[in-house]
Amino acid sequence: QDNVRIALVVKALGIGFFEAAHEGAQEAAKELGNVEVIYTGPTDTTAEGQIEVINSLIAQNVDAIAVSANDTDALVPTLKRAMDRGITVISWDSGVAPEGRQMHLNPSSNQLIGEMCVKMAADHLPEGGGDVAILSASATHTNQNNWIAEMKKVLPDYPGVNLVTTVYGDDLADKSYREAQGLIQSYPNLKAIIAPTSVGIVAAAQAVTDAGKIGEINVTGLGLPSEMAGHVKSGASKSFAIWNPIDLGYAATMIAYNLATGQATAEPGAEIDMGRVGTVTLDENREGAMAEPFVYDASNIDRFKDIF
Amino acid sequence: MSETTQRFIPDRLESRWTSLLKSWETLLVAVAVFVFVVNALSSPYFLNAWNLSDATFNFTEKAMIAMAMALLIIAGEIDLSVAAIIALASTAMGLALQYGAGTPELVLVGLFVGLACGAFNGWLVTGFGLPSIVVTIGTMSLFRGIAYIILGDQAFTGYPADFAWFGQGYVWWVISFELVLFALVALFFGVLLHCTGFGRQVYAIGNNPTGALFSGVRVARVKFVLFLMTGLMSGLAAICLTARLGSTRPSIAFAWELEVVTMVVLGGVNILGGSGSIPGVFIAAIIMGLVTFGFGLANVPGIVMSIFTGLLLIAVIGAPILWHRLRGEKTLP
Amino acid sequence: MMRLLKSREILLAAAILVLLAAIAWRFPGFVRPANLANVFNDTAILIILALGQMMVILTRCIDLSMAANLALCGMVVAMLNATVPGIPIPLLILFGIGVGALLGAFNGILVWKVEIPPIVVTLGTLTIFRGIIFVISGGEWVNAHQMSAAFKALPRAPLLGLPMLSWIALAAIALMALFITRTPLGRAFYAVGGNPTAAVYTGIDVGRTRFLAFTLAGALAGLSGYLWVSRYAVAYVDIAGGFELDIIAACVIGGISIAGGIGSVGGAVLGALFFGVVKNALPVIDISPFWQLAISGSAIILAVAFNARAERRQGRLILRNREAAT
Amino acid sequence: MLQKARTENADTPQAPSGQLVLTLAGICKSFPGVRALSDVSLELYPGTVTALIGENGAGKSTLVKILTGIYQPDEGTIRLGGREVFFATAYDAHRAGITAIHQETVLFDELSVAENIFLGHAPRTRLGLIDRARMNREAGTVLERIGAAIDPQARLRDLGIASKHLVAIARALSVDARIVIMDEPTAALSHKEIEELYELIERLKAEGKAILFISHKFDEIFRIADRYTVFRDGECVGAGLISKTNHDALVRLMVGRPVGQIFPKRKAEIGPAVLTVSGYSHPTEFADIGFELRRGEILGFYGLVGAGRSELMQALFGITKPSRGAVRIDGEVAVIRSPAEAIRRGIVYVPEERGRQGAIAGLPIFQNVTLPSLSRTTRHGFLRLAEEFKLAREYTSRLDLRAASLDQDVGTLSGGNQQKVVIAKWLATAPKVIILDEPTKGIDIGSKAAVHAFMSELVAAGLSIIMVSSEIPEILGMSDRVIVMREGRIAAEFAREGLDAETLVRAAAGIAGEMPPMPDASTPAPLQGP
Ligand SMILES: Nc1ncnc2c1ncn2[C@@H]1O[C@H](COP(=O)(O)OP(=O)(O)OP(=O)(O)O)[C@@H](O)[C@H]1O
Ligand SMILES: Nc1ncnc2c1ncn2[C@@H]1O[C@H](COP(=O)(O)OP(=O)(O)OP(=O)(O)O)[C@@H](O)[C@H]1O
Ligand SMILES: [Mg+2]
Ligand SMILES: [Mg+2]
Repeated sequence: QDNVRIALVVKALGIGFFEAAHEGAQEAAKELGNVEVIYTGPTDTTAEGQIEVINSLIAQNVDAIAVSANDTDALVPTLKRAMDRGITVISWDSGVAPEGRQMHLNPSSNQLIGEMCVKMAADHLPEGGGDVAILSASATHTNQNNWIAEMKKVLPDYPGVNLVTTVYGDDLADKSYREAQGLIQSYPNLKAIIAPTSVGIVAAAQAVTDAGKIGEINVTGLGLPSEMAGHVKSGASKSFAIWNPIDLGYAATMIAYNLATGQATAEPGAEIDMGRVGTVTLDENREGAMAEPFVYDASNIDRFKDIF
Repeated sequence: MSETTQRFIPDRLESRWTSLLKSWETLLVAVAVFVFVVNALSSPYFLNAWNLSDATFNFTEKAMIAMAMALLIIAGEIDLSVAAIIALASTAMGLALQYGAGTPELVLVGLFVGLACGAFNGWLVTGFGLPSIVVTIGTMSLFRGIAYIILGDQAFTGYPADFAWFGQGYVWWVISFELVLFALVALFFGVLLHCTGFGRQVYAIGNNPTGALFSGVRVARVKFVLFLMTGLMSGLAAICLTARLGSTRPSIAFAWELEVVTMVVLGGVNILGGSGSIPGVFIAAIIMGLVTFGFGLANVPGIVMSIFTGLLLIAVIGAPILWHRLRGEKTLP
Repeated sequence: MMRLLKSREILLAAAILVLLAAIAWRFPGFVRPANLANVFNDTAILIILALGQMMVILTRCIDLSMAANLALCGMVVAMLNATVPGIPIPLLILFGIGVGALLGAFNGILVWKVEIPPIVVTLGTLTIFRGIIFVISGGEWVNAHQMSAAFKALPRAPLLGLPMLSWIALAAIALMALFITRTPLGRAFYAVGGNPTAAVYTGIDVGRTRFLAFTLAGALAGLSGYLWVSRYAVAYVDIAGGFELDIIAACVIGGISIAGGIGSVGGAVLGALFFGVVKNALPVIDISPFWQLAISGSAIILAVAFNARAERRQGRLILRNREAAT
Repeated sequence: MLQKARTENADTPQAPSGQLVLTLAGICKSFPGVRALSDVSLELYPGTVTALIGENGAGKSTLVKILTGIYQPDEGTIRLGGREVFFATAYDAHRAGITAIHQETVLFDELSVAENIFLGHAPRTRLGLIDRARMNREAGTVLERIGAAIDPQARLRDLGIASKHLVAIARALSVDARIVIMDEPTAALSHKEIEELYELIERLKAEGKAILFISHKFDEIFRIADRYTVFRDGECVGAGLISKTNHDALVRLMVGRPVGQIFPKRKAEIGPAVLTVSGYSHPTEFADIGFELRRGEILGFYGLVGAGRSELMQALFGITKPSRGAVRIDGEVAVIRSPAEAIRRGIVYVPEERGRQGAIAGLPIFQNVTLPSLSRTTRHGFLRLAEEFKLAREYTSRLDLRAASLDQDVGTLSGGNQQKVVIAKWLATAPKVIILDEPTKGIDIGSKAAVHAFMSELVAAGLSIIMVSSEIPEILGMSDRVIVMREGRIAAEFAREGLDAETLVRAAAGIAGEMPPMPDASTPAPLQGP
C-alpha cells in the first residue's frame, strides 16, 4: 500500500512550539505505519509565504494538508484549490475560515483559554485588584485575537482585574520587550501582564526582571515550559498555561489520516478519533477542541521543562 | 603622413547578433534552461501544466512591479516602498468595499492609490532633491503605517466573486489572468524602455543626470513619471494579490521590496543606474519562480532556499565580472 | 567652516530636545534622568550598529546584511555558551566579534576583489546569513534558561549607575571618533567615498579601504550580536529582522550622506538617538501601537528633508557687495 | 620635509646632457578597441622642462597615468636613474619620487585643504595618529610657496575652482619628488595664477626637478619648456630641444599636416537682434545684465575665472532661475524655465564642465548626439536607429571626430573628442543661438582650428554665437564684440576693432589695474543662503 503523505504546514519554521508539534506528528506517523509526514512552512509568519508552500504541496499531490494559518482568510482560495484537487485539508492551532478547510482543530476551546488567562492573572493580584495589560503577538493572528475577545468577555466576572490596554510585540523578542517596558513605565499601577504568546511571555518576563519589578508585576499567559522555566524560578512568572503541542501535532496528524483515508468525514456533529488523545466532536462550524489548557507553576515546571 | 585625416567611423564594431550572443540575457537564458532541466529531472511533479501554472502565481505580482522598478533603477533611483504601497492600496480597496464599491470601483481605487503613493514618492524625490533610497525607506513605514492605522487588528474580507478573477481566474486553459497581465506589462515596459525616446532618456539620466539635464531632458519629470509607474504597478499588484488572497491585512506583501529588487538586479540591471534590459528582468523573474518552485517541490525550507537565492544573486552578478577579469580586461576606476 | 561642519549635528540635537520636550509635556516621567539613561541603554545597540554602517556608507557603500550578521553572531555565541557554559564571557565576546568581522570581510572581499556593487552583495549575504543561522541551529531557539548567568549578566551589570551595555556603546563612540578623525584609514574612508577616482590617484587602494570598512562594520555587528542575545536573553533565526533598514535610517537621519564622503560620528550617534527616542517614546506616551509605524516613517522623511535643506548648496555668491545691487 | 634647493644635482637647465632621471622605452598600452600607446619612449632630465604635446587622444594622459602607477603598461620598461622599476599602485610611484598634477581634479570636497594636500602622507604623532597641527602648518608653508592665499583649515568645498586647482598643485609639491608631472595645469587658472605657476616652474627647475609639462597652449610651451616630445595617435613622432624648433614645425609634427589659419573669422552679415537680455539678475550670482546678440554675430564674454559668466549662461539656458529681468528672442518675450524649453526656442549651451554636464559617459556616441534631437529621430515617440546614426554621422564627421565606432561609449574617448561629441550634439538641434562656454578648453590645436572654422561657418549660415572664453587670443580673434564681466556684473563692452589684450585684462581685473581679491571664498562662506 502506498504511503499516505500528510503535510504539516506551520506558521513559520524554527518556532519551538511547532517543532514540538512535529514531534507529535512523527509519533502518530510511526503509530499508523504507512504515513509520511512532510513538515514545512514559510521562513517568516506571512500568508504569502504559506501560500507558496501550499502551492508546491498541491503540485506534489499530497494526500492531506494540516495547516496552522498565518491568516484566516488569505489562505482560503489556495486551500480551496487543494480541496478541488482531492486533497484533504484541515487547520489546527490557528484556523482558516470554514470554506477553506474540512475541519479545524482548536488546541483547546478559545473560551477556556481566555478564561484561564484572566484567572491566572486574577489569582496572583494583590488585595483589591490592579491594572492588567495584554501583550499579544501580531495584530493579525487569528487565535490571539479570539483569545483576547474571550478574555474581554469574562472580565466582568473578575472585578479586581482592570484591563488597561493591549499592545502588540509581533512575536519579535525585541519589540515585545520594548512594548513590555513601555507598559511598565506607562502604568505605575500595573500588576500583571498577560501574554498569550510564547515569544511575548518570555520577553515580558525578561523586561519585568530587568526593571526590578519581580514580585510587583506578575507575567502570565501562554508559554512553553522549556522557555519559561527560568522565569518561573525567579518569580517573574507565577504561573502560565499551555496545551501540549506534541499532542496537538499528534492529533492533527491522526485526524488528517482518518479524513484522507475515508475513515471519517468532517461534518457537523461528527466524532473523529485522535488516537491516544481521544476523540474530537465537531460543532456546526466543523470545529473541535482538543483538550483543556494545562497550568504550569513552580510545583510542576521541572517535570516538563525538558520535554517541550 | 596621409594628407587627409578624415576617417570613416563605422556605426558598430560588431554586428548586433554578435553582441546579443555575448549579452547578459543569453547567460540568463542558459541559467533558466539549466534550472528547468534540473527541476524536471529531480521531481516527477514538475512537468505538469497545472503545476507550472500554479508556480507562476509565486512571482507574477512581484515581477509586474519589477518591470517598472527596472526602469526606475536604470534611471538611478529606487523605490523600497512598493510592498507598503500594496498594503495601502489593498487596505483602500477594503475600505471602498465597506462603502459598497463593486469590482470596477475596487480596481480603480487600487490603481489610484498606487498612483497617489508613487506621486508622493516622486514629489519627495524630485521636488526636494532627496535620495530615493532614503525617502522610500521612510514612505515604506508611512504607507504601511497608514494601513495599520486604518485596519489595526482587523481584516477586510468578502470581496465580490468576480473580483477574485483578477487573482484566481484563467484566461485560457492553464494560462492565468495574472500571467497574461504580467506578459502585457513586460511587453509594455520592454517597448517603452527599448524602443522609445522616453526609454533613451531613462538611460541618459541613469548614466549622467546633470548631463541629461543639460541636454534638455526633463530629468525631474521623467523620474516623477517613473515613480508614478512604479506606484501604478504596485497598485496593479495589489489588485491581483488582494483578489488572490480574497482578503486584506496590513501585513500583506511584507518584505516584498527586497525580492523585487533582487529580481531586477538578477536581470542584469545595474543597481547604480545606467544599464539593464527588460528581457533580462523578465527571464530573471522566471528563473526565480522556477528555483522557488523547484525547491518547494523538494520541500526544502524557504530559509534554506534563501541561501541559494543569495548565492545565485552573487554568483550570477559576480561570475561575468570575474570572467572578464580572468581574460585580462581590467576595469578602471 | 567648523561652524558649517557642526551645524548639522546641532540642528539634530535641537530636534531631539524639542522632541523630548514635546514628550515631557504629555508624559513628564519620560525625561527623568533615569528614564533617559534607560532610553540611551535601549538605543545602545542601534548606536553601535550605526557607527559600523557609517563607515561603510562613508566609503560610498551600503551594508544591508548587518542585522543578519548580528543575528548569526548572536546565535553562534549563544549556542556556544549553551553547549560549553564554561567559556569566559570576554573570550566569547571576542569570538563573536571575530565571527562578525569574518562575515563582514566576506562582504568586503566580494566588493573589493569581485567588484560587485555593495548593495547587491549584501542583499545576497543578508539572506545567506539568515539561512546559515537556520542551518546551524536547526531552526531551534536558544532560550534564557540555556544561557549561563554570566552570559546574561554582563550587559546589565551596573557601573557608576549605568549598565555595561551603555558603557560599551560610549566606549565605541569614543574610539570611533578618534579613529575616524585622527587615523589615515579613517580619513581614507572620506576620500574613497567623496571621490573614488581621485582616491586611486592619491595612492589609496579604494577596494581595500572598502574591504576594511566592511570588516570593521562586521566586527561591530558581531559585538552587537552578543549584546543583543544576552540583553533579550533569546536567540533565534529572526532576531533583529528588518533592523538593517533601521540602522540605515539612523545614519541618514544623522546626516550621513548616502552618496558617501559626508558624515560624522556625532551625526550617527544623534541619528540613532533620534530614532531611539521616537521608537521608545511612542509606547510610553501611550499612542496606539498601530500609529507607531506611520509616525516613525514620517520622522524619517522629515529628518531627511530637513537635513537636505541644511545641506543645500547656497550657490557661489559671486555678488558679494549686495548694496550695489539695487 | 619640503623641498630644499638640492644644489648637489642641480645641473644647469641649459646642459641637460647630465644624468637621465627617467627613461621610458617601448611602452605599449591598449584599451578595448583602442591602442592608446604603442612603442613610446620618453626621457626626462633634471632641471629641465619637457613639454609633451599631441592632439586630443594622442595618449598623453595615459602616459601620465602609467608614470604615476594608475595604469600598468602592457609592454615596455620604466627606468628611474638607470634602475628598472614597476609601479603596481599610485603609492609605489609616489614613493619613487614621482608626483603629478592630473588633468582631472584629484581632490576631496569634504576634507580640509591641509588634508587634501597631505592625504596619504600626513605627518603622524608618536601614537600613530595624524598630527593635525603640524599638517596645517606644513600645508600653510606649501601654499605660501606657490603664492596661494588659502586657509589650510578651510573645507575644500568652500573654495572656488581656481583655488581648488592651486590646492592640487600644492598637493603635488608637498612631497619631495624628483619628477613633477603637470597635465594641463593652466586650463582652469586665470592670468595671474598662470604667471605665478610659471614662476614656480622656474624655481622647480632651479631645484633640479625634472618636469613633464603637458599643454595645448603653444605660447606657454615656448615660454617655459626646454625640450619637447610629440605624440600622434599613441606614437612618439618627434622629440628635441625647443630652441631648435618653431611653432609651425611643432604643429606639423603633431597634426601630420600644416594647420590652416587659426582664427578664420569670415565676414558674416550682421543682422537684427536675435536675443535681447535686459535687467537680468540673480539673487546671488549676477546682476543687471543687459546685452543684445545679433544675427550672424559672435559675442565674446571675457572675465576672470569665476566672474559669473557660466552662471549667467546657465540661467539663459534655463538651468538656474533668475530673479528679475527679461529675455526676448526675435523681439518676443521668452520665459525659459528649463533647458528643454531653451532648446525648443533655439538656444543651446555647450557647457564648460565636459565630464559632468556635457558628455553622458556610458551612452554610445550616436545616442549622445541625438539626445536633444530625439523629437526629430523618433516617430510617434518610437526610436529609428537608422535616422540616429545618420544624424550622428553627419555632425561628428564635420568635426573630425576620432573614434573606433559610433556606438563606442563616449566615456572612453579622450577629453577633446568628448568635447567634439558635445558640440555635435548641439549642432544637430539646428539652433538659432549657440552659447559656447570655453569651447576649446583642453582641445588640441588642430581641433581648435576646426572648431573656430566651424564657428565662422555657423555665423555665415545665419546663426548667432555667444562665446565664453578665458583665452584672450581666442576672444580677440573670434568675437565681433566683447563683453567683460567682473564679479557678476558687466564691467565693460568693446567692439572688436582696436581692442587689445591689455584693455581686456584691465577691465576684467578692475579699472585701476590692481588685482581684485580672489573671487572665491577662502574666507568662511556666510551660513545663510538666499
Ligand atoms: N579608460 C579608458 N578606456 C578606454 N579607452 C581609453 C581609456 N583612457 C583613455 N582611453 C583612450 O586612449 C586614448 C588616449 O587617451 P588620453 O586621455 O591619454 O589622451 P590625451 O592625449 O590625454 O588627450 P587630451 O589632450 O584630450 O587630454 C584615447 O583614444 C582614449 O579614448
Ligand atoms: N567654488 C566652486 N565650486 C564648484 N564649482 C565651481 C566653483 N567655482 C566655479 N565652479 C564651476 O566653474 C564654473 C565657472 O563658474 P562661473 O560662471 O561663476 O565663472 P565664469 O565667469 O564662467 O568663469 P570660468 O568659466 O572662466 O570658470 C561653473 O560652472 C561652476 O560650476
Ligand atoms: Mg589628457
Ligand atoms: Mg565658466
